[in-house]
Amino acid sequence: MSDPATEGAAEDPAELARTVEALLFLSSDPLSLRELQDATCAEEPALIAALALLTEQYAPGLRGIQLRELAGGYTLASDPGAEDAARRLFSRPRAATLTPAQAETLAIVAYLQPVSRPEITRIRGVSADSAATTLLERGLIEEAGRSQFGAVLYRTGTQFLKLFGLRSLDELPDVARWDPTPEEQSQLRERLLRAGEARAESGPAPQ
Amino acid sequence: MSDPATEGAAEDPAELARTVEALLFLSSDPLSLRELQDATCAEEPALIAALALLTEQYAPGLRGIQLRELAGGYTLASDPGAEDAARRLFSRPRAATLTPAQAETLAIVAYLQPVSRPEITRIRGVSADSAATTLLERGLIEEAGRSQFGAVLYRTGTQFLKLFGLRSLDELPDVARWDPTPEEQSQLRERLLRAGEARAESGPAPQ
Amino acid sequence: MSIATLELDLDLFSGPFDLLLTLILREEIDLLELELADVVLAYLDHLEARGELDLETATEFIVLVAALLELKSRLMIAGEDDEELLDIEPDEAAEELLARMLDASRFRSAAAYLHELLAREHGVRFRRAAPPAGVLRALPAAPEDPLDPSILGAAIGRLLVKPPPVNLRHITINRVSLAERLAHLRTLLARGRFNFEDAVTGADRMTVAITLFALLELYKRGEAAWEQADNFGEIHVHTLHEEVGAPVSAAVAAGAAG
Repeated sequence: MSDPATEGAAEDPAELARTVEALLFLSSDPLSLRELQDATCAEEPALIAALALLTEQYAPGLRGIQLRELAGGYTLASDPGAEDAARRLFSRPRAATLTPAQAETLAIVAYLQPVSRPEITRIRGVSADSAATTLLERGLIEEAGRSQFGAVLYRTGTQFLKLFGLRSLDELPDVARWDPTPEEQSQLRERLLRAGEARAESGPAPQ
Repeated sequence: MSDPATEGAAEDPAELARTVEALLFLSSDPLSLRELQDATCAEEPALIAALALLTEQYAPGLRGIQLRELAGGYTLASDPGAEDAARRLFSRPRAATLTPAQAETLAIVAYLQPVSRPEITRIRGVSADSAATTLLERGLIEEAGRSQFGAVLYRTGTQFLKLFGLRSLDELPDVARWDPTPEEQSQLRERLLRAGEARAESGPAPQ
Repeated sequence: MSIATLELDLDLFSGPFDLLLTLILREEIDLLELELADVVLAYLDHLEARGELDLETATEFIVLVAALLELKSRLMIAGEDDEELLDIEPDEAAEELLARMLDASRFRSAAAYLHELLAREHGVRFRRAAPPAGVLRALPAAPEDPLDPSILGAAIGRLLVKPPPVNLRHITINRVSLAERLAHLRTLLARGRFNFEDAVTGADRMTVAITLFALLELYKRGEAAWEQADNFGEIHVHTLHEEVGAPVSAAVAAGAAG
């Protein structure tokens, strides 16, 4: 596994940086420090130095490729400046656009994971079936076992963090941030009450 | 598509080089001069200058990624010097599971190979892009040329037999065991396509 | 199967479960007149005929029936001829409903935030390619725990299943079909937006219901959404997805019309 040649190589920061660059190029998933260490057989400080060197080489504006820290690891990605050309070449837009139903379902999974489909339905008030299926299909959510009642549970996966530019789920803001203001709440309450009264007046209750 | 801004940008050799670099990075196949020209909307001399610039930046020994000129055009590839590390990276133990979408896609490839991506989509009734790409990355399927209509064809890859502990494709289980309508005579491929299209029609929307 | 397609044959209604829900929400069917016990019995019959319990479907069913029961009990109390109850009930009901709406609104905002994140990443693409052949060939012979190849055969078996033909005749008496209503809505959508009322001018109740069902279907597929400024107000329907939109929809509409 770790023959002397490799060990020696790992000592040269420039060479280690080249190896790390090659690994990042080959891997479609972000690579954690740990994974890079296992693959390169390098010590952590050497690896950190190599990553610092790469970060310089990939400084914004220099290259058509970016070095990003995403989903708990490092990964290479194209520079957005090339998007027009990329769209012409691949004749399709970047994969992820979300319908409102998909975005809501994804938000519920991201914040409440693991969460079951009936729970998502209850929160949204409408069925989440086709949205969840599409998100699964696109790898944005994945199955995470079953609830005690046997319903499939969902969580977000690496693909979600990657596409949304997040290092980890901790970067998502606290959901309480979107609580309506007290004024908004009381407005809503009034509207509900008015609707309830309208119904009570207009609907002669059937026996 | 080709607004003045893009055209102007294409004049700057460094910027054009960055765009070309991004395209080469994203494409798993070599890109011809013609394809690069169509995608970047640049003139051929400008493009050749950009490629010369990239060739300098990717001069041997500088990077962990190489720029290669092949018969089919230009491509980026990892430096062979990183092969040991790459082997260690890819042989790290990973969960040997398949999502339902991946299992379906892999089954279609295994039983019908060679099979094209559009055929897989028709059979499944939903896009198979994400699943197929993941299977490619895991070496479970590989490209097997192009159909007469130019679509990529897939067959099972080097890792397929390993994952299922099979010695050869002949050991794939007989589908008859799971066949819901064994009395039907036509070929498996025809029947899968018909069933897939029937499912697509029963959901009224275009995919 | 999904609980949505559970076939019901009740005194008040016969057709699939999700159409029943739609009609109740639209107040075309009075929930107070509906025997929920019959719905539960129909589901139990279905379970017995099927011989197995699909837990996910069962959970979904219980959630939906519980929601209907809750709604119905609320209606029954509010309907009592009692001034005091009338004063109090809407209040409490509103509080409860408010809590739910807040929950939903939180996640709608979170969804909007996810859209922002995604927009910020616009143009960032990742390389997705197979590892070099040399690396793949060198990988270890087999995982310690190989997968069972029968999952492949079973997957093919599932893919060979044809869906049962969609049949809404028993509720539409052949005058109006979901496909036709879908085509109708898509034609209207080609303009970008329209009023739901305009889509059902002069139509009978069943056509209205099927049209609403078709609208839900379009929403589910991400083709359309709607806004309703006030409760019981006008419903403005608009197109959602340019990509899925015009050309294909127009083709479908033309096909259905011909």
